[in-house]
Amino acid sequence: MFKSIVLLLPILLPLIGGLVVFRMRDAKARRIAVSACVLCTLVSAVGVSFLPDLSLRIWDLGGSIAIYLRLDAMGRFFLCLVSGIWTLVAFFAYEYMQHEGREERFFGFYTMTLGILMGLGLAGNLLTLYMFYEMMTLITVPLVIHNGSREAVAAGFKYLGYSTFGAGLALIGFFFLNRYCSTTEFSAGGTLDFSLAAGNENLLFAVWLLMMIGFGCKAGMMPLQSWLPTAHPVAPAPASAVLSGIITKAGVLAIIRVTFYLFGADFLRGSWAQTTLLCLALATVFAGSMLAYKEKVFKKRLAYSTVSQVSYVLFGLFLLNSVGFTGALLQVVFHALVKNLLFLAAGAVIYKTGKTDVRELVGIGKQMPIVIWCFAFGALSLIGIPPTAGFVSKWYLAQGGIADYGILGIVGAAILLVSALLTAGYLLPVVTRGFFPGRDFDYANLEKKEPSGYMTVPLVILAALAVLLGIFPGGLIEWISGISAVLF
Amino acid sequence: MPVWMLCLPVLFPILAGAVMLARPIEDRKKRQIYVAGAVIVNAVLALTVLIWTPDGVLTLLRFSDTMQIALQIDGAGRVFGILVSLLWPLTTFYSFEYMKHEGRENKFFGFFTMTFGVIEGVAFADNFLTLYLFYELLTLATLPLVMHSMDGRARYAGKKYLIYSLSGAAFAFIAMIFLLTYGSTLDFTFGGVLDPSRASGHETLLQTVFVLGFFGFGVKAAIFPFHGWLPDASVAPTPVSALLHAVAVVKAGVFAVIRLTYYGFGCDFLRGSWAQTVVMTAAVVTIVYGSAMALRTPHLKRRLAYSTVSNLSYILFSVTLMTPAGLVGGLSHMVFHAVIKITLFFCAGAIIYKTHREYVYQLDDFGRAMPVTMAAFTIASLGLMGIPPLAGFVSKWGIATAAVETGMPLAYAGVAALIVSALLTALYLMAVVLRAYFPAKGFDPASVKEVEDPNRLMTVPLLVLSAASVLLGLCASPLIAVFEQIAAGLL
Amino acid sequence: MEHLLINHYETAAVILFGIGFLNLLLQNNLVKKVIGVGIMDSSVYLFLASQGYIEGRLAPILVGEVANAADYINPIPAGLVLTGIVVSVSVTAFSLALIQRLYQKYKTVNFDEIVQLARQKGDE
Amino acid sequence: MPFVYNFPFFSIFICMISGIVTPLLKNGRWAYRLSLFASGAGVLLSGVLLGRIGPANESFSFMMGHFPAPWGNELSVGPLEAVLATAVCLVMMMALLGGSRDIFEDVLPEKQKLYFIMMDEILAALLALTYTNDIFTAYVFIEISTIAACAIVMAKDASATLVATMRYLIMSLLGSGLVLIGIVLLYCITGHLLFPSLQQWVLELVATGQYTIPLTVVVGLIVLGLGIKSAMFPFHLWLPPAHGSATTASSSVLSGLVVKGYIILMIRLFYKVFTIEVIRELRVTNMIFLFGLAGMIIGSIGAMKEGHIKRMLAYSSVAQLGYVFMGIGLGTDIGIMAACFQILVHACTKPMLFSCASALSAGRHHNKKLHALRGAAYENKLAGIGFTVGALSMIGIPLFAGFAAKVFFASATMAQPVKMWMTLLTLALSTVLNALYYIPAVTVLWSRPAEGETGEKQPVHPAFAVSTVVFIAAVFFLGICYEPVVTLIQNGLALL
Repeated sequence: MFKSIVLLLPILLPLIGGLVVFRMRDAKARRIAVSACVLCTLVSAVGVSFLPDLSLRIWDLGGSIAIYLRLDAMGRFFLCLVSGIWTLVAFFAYEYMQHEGREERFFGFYTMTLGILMGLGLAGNLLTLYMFYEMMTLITVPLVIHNGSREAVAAGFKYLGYSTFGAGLALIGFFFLNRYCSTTEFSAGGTLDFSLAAGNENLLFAVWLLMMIGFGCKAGMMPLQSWLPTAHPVAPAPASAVLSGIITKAGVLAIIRVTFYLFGADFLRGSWAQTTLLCLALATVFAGSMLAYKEKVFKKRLAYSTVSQVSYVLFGLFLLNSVGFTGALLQVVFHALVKNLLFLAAGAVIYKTGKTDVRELVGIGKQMPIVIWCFAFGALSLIGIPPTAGFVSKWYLAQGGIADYGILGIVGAAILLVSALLTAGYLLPVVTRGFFPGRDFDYANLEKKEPSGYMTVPLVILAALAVLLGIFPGGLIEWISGISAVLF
Repeated sequence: MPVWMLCLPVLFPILAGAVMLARPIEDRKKRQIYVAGAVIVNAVLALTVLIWTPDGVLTLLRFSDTMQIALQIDGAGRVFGILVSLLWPLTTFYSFEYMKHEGRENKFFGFFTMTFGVIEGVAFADNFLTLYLFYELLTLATLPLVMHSMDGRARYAGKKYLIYSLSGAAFAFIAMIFLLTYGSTLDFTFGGVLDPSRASGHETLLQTVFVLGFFGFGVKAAIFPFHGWLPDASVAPTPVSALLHAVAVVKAGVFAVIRLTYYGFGCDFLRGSWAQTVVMTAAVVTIVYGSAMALRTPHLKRRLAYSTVSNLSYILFSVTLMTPAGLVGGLSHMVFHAVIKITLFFCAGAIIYKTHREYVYQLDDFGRAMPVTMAAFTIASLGLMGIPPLAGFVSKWGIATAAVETGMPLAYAGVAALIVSALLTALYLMAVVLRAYFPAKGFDPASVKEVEDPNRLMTVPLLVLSAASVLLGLCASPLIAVFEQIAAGLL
Repeated sequence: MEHLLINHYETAAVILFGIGFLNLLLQNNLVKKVIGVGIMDSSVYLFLASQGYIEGRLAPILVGEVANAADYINPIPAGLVLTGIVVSVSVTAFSLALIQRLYQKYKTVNFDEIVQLARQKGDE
Repeated sequence: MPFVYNFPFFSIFICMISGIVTPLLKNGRWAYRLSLFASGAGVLLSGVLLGRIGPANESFSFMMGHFPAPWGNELSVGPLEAVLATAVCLVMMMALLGGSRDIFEDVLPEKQKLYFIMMDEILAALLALTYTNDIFTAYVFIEISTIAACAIVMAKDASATLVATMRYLIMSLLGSGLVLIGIVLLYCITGHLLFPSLQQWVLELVATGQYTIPLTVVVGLIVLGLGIKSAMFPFHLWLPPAHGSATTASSSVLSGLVVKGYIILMIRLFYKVFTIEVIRELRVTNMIFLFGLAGMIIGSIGAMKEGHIKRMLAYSSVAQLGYVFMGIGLGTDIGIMAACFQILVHACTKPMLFSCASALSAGRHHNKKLHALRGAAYENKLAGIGFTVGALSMIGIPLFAGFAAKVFFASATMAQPVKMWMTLLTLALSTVLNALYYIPAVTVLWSRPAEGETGEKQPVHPAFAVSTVVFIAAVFFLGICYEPVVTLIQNGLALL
């Protein structure tokens, strides 16, 4: 028991650190503080995830509800992923945020958000999950409306509204689960009390559908996706990077928890709800890519791409088989890496050139080669061209689809393919025109605009990871199959 | 403890207030001492009576065998009584500071103190006649408070308040007469007083009457479509809006509805009837309507008033589930909402008192200007939105689980309504908070340069209350246990 | 028709009552109103008296020994008529006094005009 | 025959005599004292009588001059009559006390003696209407009270009062004319004037089915006549100007007592002559019921529109009388019991309201417009309190008399499904309406006046103080300890 206090460490560190950071006006000191916080969290998170399974009952709210932390395979996975990427982005932000102002506020919330995410990963029952989920919403709104412009505030409210509504739907499900589950503590394979559930299957399926749509809101799944293209572009680049790289994954985590740790895959498999959700996911995949393809504003395009890519994950999850699950988690990792990479690259471009429209980016590759090279790798990986990372995950997803679900699976695979093409269609032009501006581009007044190491290093690291994990996915796959083993 | 002690918390403040009206105290210091003394003494009295309850009924007046003015404390009454007795002193101190800029303090504190007694009377009432008596007196005693400023808007609001409350009371009166005729007694009896031999054959009639009575008492609980008076009444001085229109008066309405439903007609008689459907629908509608209107209202106090409308219907919805669990949910939200909403109103009051700003869009950067106030506001808002583990969540949890357990489709709809309203709540409260902490672009900080937190008399109650709203959430379980006993008819 | 002719007293009384009633209601001239009242009352007395009188009976005035009670007519209606007349006289007197006061004030006995004038003077 | 049985006759006789001897007195003051004495004696006698026959629950009929029926003229006395008589005398006395100051201001000195004669006659007439057992005597006293009532209205020699009196007079004459012809017809078809023998014959006629139409006509005429005289809707238009413009004591007596006298007579006729069953048969009650409901609403609405405080109170009387008629219209014992109770309640409340109202306006040189009375309550606290109590009682707040009445009305309707809803809803509505003009009036009275509108502080007039205190006590008594009164009324009705 006493040992399990350590679970609080990765949560409280950044929370307290964030509060401290609010008061730090001096840039240098702040950077040190933030780095300290984030790194410590990273260390503690990784450290924690080497511990055996632990659980910590923090507070009993009476009735059947309590605030309860638990460390399990899924949690470890999430902890490492989040804390790792968070650190990199933090470094990027140091430089980027200089031109946004009110930095102490940004970093304060940024750091605290990390703590909340840790808590999300460690949440041991639905109440705790819901609690951290709501907190995450509230605490990330400031990141969205950071620059305080009218549209930023509007976007912030849209984000708030959608997320709260999603959470609300999830809460409805919570009430029902509390009645039909033996317990709302997560346990692999589900806790549904079949004696109660018998006869109420359809009710429960409906509830599941609701919860999926609710949590799916954060993951940008239709029909609640439209906050994402509004909120991401207005936020500062680092914020939008983590928003679409990580926060969307928080939704995914919640979905996994509910689907595999409360309902249980076996109960849901083959239900009409599953079919509905698969269709929704696929629709989102396709629509997202289409919209991204038509979108001209750089960050908005990336946001749409997020909509599409995260729904790959959801598709994989809703397949409810281990292959799909593996593919989904791989996609989680890769998309987290790549999308951060892309957003940061976009951020770098905006930071240096102030160009936000894709059509203006002619010859950008000549000005900031490193950035655009990284961008190129990210793009390739996102499209899923072997040997980059994206390929592996998509491969699994397609397999999972075709394996169990005849027509639907094949259609799914097809759609994945199409959307991959579209992805190529909306990402590659940036690269190509960036490097090959064409004849009428005057090389005369071309000056290097390469950003400083604060920005480039994280980009490079991310790009490297994207590629390397594609080439050597073995370890990762093992880990994931370790997770999925207990679920199926 | 002798049973006659029961009448002290009721009569003492009424007398104290009356004395004050008859012999105004001009010196502010003396007045404050007098009022504080009276209120604290009475709070202590009330709490002693409520905790070491003397068993037995105290009959004050005996009209006839069936009709008496009698006091007794049972579980529900105890909850309400304690709630009021705790909140009243806080509000009193708050109003000492606040009323400085409203003037006519003798009148105000006179009626304010009287109302304390009347409310205790509502809580202690042993039968419907007594409840009705204090219910009417409540209207009369609070009317001057609503019309305090006596300008056009206040007069209008007062008149509206009067019309609504009295018509409500009139309907409640009808319900009472029917209970007198078809019931075995007027005394509150958990599970209802209807005499089956007399009632049989008149079910529809009695259910109609129940609906009448529900809406009659519901008027004070601001149930749609009889909620109109509450937002208008927010022209009253803030302590009034805070204590009376977020706690005392409106909760008295809710309390009366609980009495009517669980102690008058009885759930078993009503459960599953069309009457239940009607009242529950009304509650569900109100839940959503109130929040929606709150979102549309830029005037801070009116917004809070609408939010009260919505939240009161959480309670009513829970009550109309007519299950013990429902009663538990209702009671808990009654308590928690009281604490939270009074905090919010105090913040609004503090802002008005310091800056005379009444509209949400005037509050840019107040997070920095009035840190304590806005901190309290934020905590309370989170509580009201129902973020676990704060108080609001616990009660909402209770209500929703109760609703799910009934398995009625309408109850499910109610749950959905709760969620929608939670969303709207988040929007209309966060709108304030975000604006206060993240001023819009191009806002000049000079405009709030000399704005600052009010003095201790105001901030201390604020802090106490917001702390309470957190603690209540964390330590809810013993409270819930008590409510469960009440709902089981044990207390 | 038959009946009307047989009870011609009653018929007359009813007609008179109607006339009086209408006068009281419709006349604007206060004096005429009072006259209407008078007609109304006296019609009632006529009616009563006619009821009281029975063909071939003696007036109930006792001289010497009392004859068989059945030979006399019932004295009560006559008594009533007398009382009634007293009442109506007093009522008439009173009303006339009132009218006189009004006339002194407004120099007219037309009720509508009086009301108008009173309006102009305003209340109290 | 026990001596106490003479008391009803004595009480009437004393009033008469004092009326007759008043002209011999030196001045109005003495006349005032004499009338006080008369009414006081009335209270005493009827009180003793009540104490005797109330508990014993007996009733008797008293032969005037010991002539047996059908020649003699009788009084019939039971608990109900005793209660009413006591109340009447008490209220009369208090009204005189409460209004004394204004009487001596409003009425010309040389007319004051006459004024008090009229008061005595009214009291005599009311007592007679309460006690008499003979329908023609009833008529005579109706006329007496009519004349006297008109006289006390016009006693205050102002243009408004004269016009009002004329209206009042015309309506009353109309009414009494109808009553008279009704009585005469009744006599023609029955040949009797004493209630008991009338009842016997009426029942026989009904049983044999003869003269059904004439009987209906008779009932109709009498109800209509008495209705007109007691301001039953739609014949209420004469009341507000008359009661509103007369001097205080007159207004109190008129709306507190005189109108009630006719209603009491109506109730007694219903029971002792036509019997309530027959009345129900003839559907008359339904008409009265509807008129009553209408009156409750119309009266209140009229009062809401009134800016003149006394006329407002007069309109409210119309509404309150509506309650009474509604109760009678229910046509059940309990309904009529409620009506009688309401009569008492209103008789105790309205005079107080009138006297308090004029006491309040005294400080504002008798300007009775509401807006002129802002804060007047602070200049005469007792009057303010009295007015407030009266208002609350009229609205029907528990503990006050009005509430008890409301409860009785409401529970009286339970038996009849159709009338139940109409009654309950109208009750609810009229309660709200009452509140809507009384509460604002009270708030105006108690709200701090602006600079300049304050009047001079009023010394508390002892007579006024006494009457107000007694009235307040009565209101609370009827509101809280109403049970004995109600039992008396019920027994009385049973014995009629």
